[in-house]
Amino acid sequence: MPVMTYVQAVGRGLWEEMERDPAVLMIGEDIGVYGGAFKVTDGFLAHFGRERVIDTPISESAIVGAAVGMSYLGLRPVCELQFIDFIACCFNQITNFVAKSHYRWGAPVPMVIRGPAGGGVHGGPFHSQNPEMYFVHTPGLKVVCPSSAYDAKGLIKAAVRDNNPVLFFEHKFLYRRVKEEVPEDDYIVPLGQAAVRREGRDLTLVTYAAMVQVCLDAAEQLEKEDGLACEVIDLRTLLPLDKETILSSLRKTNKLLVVHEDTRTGGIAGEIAAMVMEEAFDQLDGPLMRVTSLDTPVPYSPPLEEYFLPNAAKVVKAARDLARY
Amino acid sequence: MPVMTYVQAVGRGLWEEMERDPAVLMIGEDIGVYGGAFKVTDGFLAHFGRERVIDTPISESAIVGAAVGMSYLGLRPVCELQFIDFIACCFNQITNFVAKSHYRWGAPVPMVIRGPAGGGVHGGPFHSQNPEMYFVHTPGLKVVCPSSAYDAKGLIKAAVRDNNPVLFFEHKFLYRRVKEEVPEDDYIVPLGQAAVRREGRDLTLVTYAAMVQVCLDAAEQLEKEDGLACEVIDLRTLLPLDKETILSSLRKTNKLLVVHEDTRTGGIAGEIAAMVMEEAFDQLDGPLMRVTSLDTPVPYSPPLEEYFLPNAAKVVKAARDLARY
Amino acid sequence: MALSRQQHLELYYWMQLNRKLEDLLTVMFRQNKVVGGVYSSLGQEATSVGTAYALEKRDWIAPMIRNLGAVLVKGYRPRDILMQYTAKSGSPTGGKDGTAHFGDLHEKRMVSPISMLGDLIPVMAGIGLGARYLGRNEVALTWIGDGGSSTGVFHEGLNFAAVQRAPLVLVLENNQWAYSTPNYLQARLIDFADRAKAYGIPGVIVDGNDVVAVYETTKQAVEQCRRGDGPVLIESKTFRRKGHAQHDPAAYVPKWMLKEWEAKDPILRYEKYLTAKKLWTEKEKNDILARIDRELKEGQAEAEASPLPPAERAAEGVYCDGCHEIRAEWKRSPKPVKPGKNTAQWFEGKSPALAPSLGASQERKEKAVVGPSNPGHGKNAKLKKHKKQRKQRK
Amino acid sequence: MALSRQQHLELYYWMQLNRKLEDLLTVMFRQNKVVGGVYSSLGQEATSVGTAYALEKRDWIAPMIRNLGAVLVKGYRPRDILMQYTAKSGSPTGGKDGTAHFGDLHEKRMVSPISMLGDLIPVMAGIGLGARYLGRNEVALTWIGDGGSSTGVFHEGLNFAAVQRAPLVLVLENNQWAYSTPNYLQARLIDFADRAKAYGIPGVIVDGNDVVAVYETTKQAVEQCRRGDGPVLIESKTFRRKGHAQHDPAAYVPKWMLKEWEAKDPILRYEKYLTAKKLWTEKEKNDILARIDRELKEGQAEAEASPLPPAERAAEGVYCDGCHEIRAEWKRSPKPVKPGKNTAQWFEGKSPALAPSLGASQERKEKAVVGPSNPGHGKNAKLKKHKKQRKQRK
Ligand SMILES: Cc1ncc(C[n+]2csc(CCOP(=O)(O)OP(=O)(O)O)c2C)c(N)n1
Ligand SMILES: Cc1ncc(C[n+]2csc(CCOP(=O)(O)OP(=O)(O)O)c2C)c(N)n1
Ligand SMILES: [Mg+2]
Ligand SMILES: [Mg+2]
Repeated sequence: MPVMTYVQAVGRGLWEEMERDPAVLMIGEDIGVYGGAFKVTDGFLAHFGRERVIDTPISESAIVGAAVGMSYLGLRPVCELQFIDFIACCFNQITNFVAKSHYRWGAPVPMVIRGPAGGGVHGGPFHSQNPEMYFVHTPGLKVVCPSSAYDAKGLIKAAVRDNNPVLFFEHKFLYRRVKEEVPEDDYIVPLGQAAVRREGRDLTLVTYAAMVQVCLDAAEQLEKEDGLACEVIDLRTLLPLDKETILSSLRKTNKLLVVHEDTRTGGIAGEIAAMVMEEAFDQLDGPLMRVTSLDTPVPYSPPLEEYFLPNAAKVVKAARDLARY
Repeated sequence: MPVMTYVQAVGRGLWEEMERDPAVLMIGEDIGVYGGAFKVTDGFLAHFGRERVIDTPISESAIVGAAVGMSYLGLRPVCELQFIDFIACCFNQITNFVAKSHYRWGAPVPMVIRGPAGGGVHGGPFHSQNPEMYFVHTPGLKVVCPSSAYDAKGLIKAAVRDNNPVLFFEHKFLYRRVKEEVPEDDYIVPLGQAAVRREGRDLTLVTYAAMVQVCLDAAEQLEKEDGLACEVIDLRTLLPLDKETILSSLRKTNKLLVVHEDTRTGGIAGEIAAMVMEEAFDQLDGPLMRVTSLDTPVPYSPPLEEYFLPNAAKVVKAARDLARY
Repeated sequence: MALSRQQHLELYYWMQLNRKLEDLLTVMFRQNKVVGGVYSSLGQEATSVGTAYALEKRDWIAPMIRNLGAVLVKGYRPRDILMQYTAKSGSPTGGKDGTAHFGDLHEKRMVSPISMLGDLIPVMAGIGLGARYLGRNEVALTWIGDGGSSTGVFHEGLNFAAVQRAPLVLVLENNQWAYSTPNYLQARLIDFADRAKAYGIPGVIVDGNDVVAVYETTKQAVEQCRRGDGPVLIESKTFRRKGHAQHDPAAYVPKWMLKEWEAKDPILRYEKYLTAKKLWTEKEKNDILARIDRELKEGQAEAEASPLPPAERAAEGVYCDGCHEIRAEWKRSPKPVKPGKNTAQWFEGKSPALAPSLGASQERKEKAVVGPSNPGHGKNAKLKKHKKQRKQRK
Repeated sequence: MALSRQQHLELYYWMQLNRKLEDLLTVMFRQNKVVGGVYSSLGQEATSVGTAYALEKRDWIAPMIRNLGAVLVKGYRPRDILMQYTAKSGSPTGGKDGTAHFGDLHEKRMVSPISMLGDLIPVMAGIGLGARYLGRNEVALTWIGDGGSSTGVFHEGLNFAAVQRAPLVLVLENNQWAYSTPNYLQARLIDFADRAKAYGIPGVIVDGNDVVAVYETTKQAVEQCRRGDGPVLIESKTFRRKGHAQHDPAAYVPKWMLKEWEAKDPILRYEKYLTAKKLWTEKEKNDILARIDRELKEGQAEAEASPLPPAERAAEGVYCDGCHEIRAEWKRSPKPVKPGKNTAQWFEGKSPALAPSLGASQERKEKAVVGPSNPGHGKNAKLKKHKKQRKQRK
């Protein structure tokens, strides 16, 4: 099995889908000759040609709009946003045109919008954002946030094949830091299924994307230093949310700590809090707690960004509080 | 005291602020000669002149952008969006330029963005939305949702005077349906303070905007039919959230039901759920429950929209379940 | 290209059907049968009908709210529109959405608009590009208002379409008003066709109240697209003779202006023309009117007989879960097309392979640099164009 | 308007300071002292410096990432920029943001950009309008790339500025590339100045490597704004001689193209000019270079001496809670200005009071309607303009 980085795995998944299905197209800024700002589509233009690898002007609303039109013909366009922060520039097309199309008039929009999200690389306020909740709160979309190279390939392939619009947020901190064996097979990781990354009976850490490793590190430390056995759930897909995996872990550990890199107020932890109260209030032996980024823009300077982001130490501290509860 | 509709109260508040402070300006589509789609600025052009009542092209990003520029000079522009749904068209300016300005480089943006939100008037998917959570999840903004004519006037005046960008969502269902005595005085209702609309000891209904009346109706019915005394909290400001009012009610009733017209997943109920668990888990004698709109776009046809929206019957049913818990 | 007698009668039929359908909607609105507002295209029928009539069945449209005429030409029946406006279960959207917000990807090839103005432009460019990739020579046509032309997405969509030479006809329906906003508060332009100059594409002006002119101008634009020469912007000069919607008395429109445009009524003008040219008989006219009358009655009966949708439908259809089979319809072998070259190759010594031909601008003389230049490095130097530079190197 | 000897030397100083500051940043980048990327304006210094130099102290700028030259001219010192790039506590943003993302509303009158291209355009239009309302005759100037001119907000901002005749100078810095995207994939235009035609405003072209031409062209544009005649778009033709940022080797740029533009280096050209015109002495040149050297050394020392910001600063400053006193600075009595008229009045019988004067387009001959017209209602009719129509009614 070849060893691949997370970013290579995304590219590999897209390449395979393009080989498999001529209906799959790529559209975005600098994705052709240059192969994309992070080289996800490197070599695609030479191999697949300019009709399938469309370099666009700096026009995010045109990228998404044109992809909608193509998808209406049964094509499966994949839009690259150079940094996911620029998704704000096509917010209207996504939330009003794309998300509501099938509900309103039965026109499916099989397309993917993908790009590099997340912080930890000193990208500052406009190259580090985590916009997932804007879209989790928009009925009609699916939202995917892979944490491993294996998942990155399997999930992007599932996203391309899905008959609904999928937002695929790649974490740029993981792009080259995650490196692992990835099968060459044509496999998919189904959307809407969380994964248990570590089993434990004392408390459950629910997380996704770059925070998965942070939680695994924290769990390791908690095991060693406190003898606490933490279960770690990687959500993988935020919408639709895999409630069952969360609830069955809760039934075992009776305590949930949600960790997300997204800012605190209105983050996914709140949605999970409401969901577990509705579904399993009597299973809670303590409050759902959360470790998140601060409610600020993402600051630029390294000490500020570190202070802003969650890390293993913050997770350990919160987990200890929760365990003691 | 003159009797005013909710929409007149907004207009009156704006008028008074313009009279009081020459730094206050209006900018938006059709706000001049026409007085705005809902006549909020009727008569403003003739009285204040075209430099202070700026009719724009159909360019939401230009409206917000130009307002930012004006606010940088110490002016206090108020942007009207013809329907709040069009806020998606200036989402980038709001979330990236406006919200982050003060944090990034210390430039305050004293401006208001206002417009008609909400459903119940058969406006369909693009004239009925409740976009508040997109902005509650964006650090740097304030988000206001008045439910009464008194508050509409007092809150818009507070919003204009605030040194931060305030999103002011007027509920169009209430525009002409709410009619009440409104003082002619120069009063404000401070941002960030919830109001207890009805006292009760058995359970607390937390809500805002058009759902306040729905909750009051439900509370009335619950009192009569079940002898249940519900406390009704009107949040008024969603960001910053008045945690103290919610928590002190919880300490009394020990049960919370959150009712919002916004769609369910990612709505404010989740945030409140996480907050109360963190702050007062041991005060909960039952799960926080929620009554919300469905997770769909807002449908057009009246029976569909009724099914989609919360109403008193749905609140009564949920409250009974919660009371029994 | 000249229209046959039969075609003239069809154009007349569609324009009258358009108008009388809206008259009926207005009546039903007053009877409180309509959900939401009614948007009138009184005086603009020639633009909707003439443009749509220039298309073939394989071509695509996406209507704006005042393009019911085009929706009819594309094959929808009054019943469909009446049910949309009355939010009935049998409407094309089953009551999920109203007004002109509906469409059909298979039979009619019509894309539903959304309320946000301008968003359709890149979408229709995408349809054109997608069809081209599938080997299908299909043209996409949509409309935008004088007001809608101020939106950012108008710019992004048309610029992208121009660069990609997408087969897109954009009809800029200049009816002088955007809600209460007159043109001179919308743009510092007399001719909105000038918007095209920012994209290096043709911007043509047509008398929007002259259905034959509209038809023929659109036909030419469609042919340019069919040839692969890329998008065309057509400015249709016309006038909105009612308020923005039923609720708006349009007090802001000067009386003389209204009167002037009443005199240019496209249907009356066309009637006079057909009569003067002896293209119809009185009987044919009456037959058309009688047919419209009958069709509207039938349509109304059908619409009124349809129940409101069942409430639970509100919860259905957010996702497409196996309810549609999604398959692209190829008109050529779906093999990878010729690989692109890299940028350096495109430039090297030859005309860039992907560079769009520059149309009108190519023919212009090289322009002098505006503003003074300092001597020593080329006083009043002409700015050299790439092409010239390449020549010199050889 | 001719530049004095002193001014020539200043222009030279700023261009060299711009270049050598970026050289230093590149060195520090290689030493891993920079946080994030370094964006070079090599070859574009004449545009940044020449445009900013045409402004007065009271005027406003908002730089793009390649406009460090303008930032310097506006009064920031190398230390400020070095600290921004090294994310130090003493930087103008205290480490909250980096690169050219900073500004000052009071002393320097510079607005911080954000990364999203185009967003500054309506903001700067708003500054211009706001200043006008306050009775202050101040001009706002900002830059946009060939790439950034494809954004929707470019269109919305410039169209709005044109309608309102905002005192806005927009410099479209056409450096031929947007990241890896060549111009012909960005727009179907040879001259990006043509974008101006969509807004009825002047679009002038200047040789962007000729600092004197840039200065004088901008000066004229600023004067047009100062007179109240509304925005000007200046296309500055230049070239990006490095990759998009340090990480990008720009392999996609053809060698010959790079060579051609190296030969047009704006600083070398200007040196030759100054020498040929005897505008300086060798000693003056050396003094300038020595001064720059000294200033950069001082700046670097200061920047390196500054600590990184304290971590807790991350939590501060989301809201302005009494930390700023917000007060508009009036240069006239802040009384309500003359009330507007309603639309009907504007139209009635006279030239619309609010209608912008139409500049160039007003002078054009009335255009024939394109496309054939059917007889009976005016064969080949000219489309009448409002003005003409009004005349007839009298
Ligand atoms: C992006 C956006 N902003 C605002 C509106 C509200 N709105 C609906 S129609 C309209 C006027 C449209 O004028 P125009 O484009 O000229 O079309 P017309 O109504 O004249 O046919 C406005 C402002 C909208 N639909 N979309
Ligand atoms: C709205 C938006 N989309 C994408 C980007 C990513 N991006 C940053 S710079 C750049 C290229 C800009 O090219 P141009 O405007 O020509 O300026 P130049 O770099 O040539 O100075 C791109 C695509 C962005 N900053 N903003
Ligand atoms: Mg119009
Ligand atoms: Mg460029």
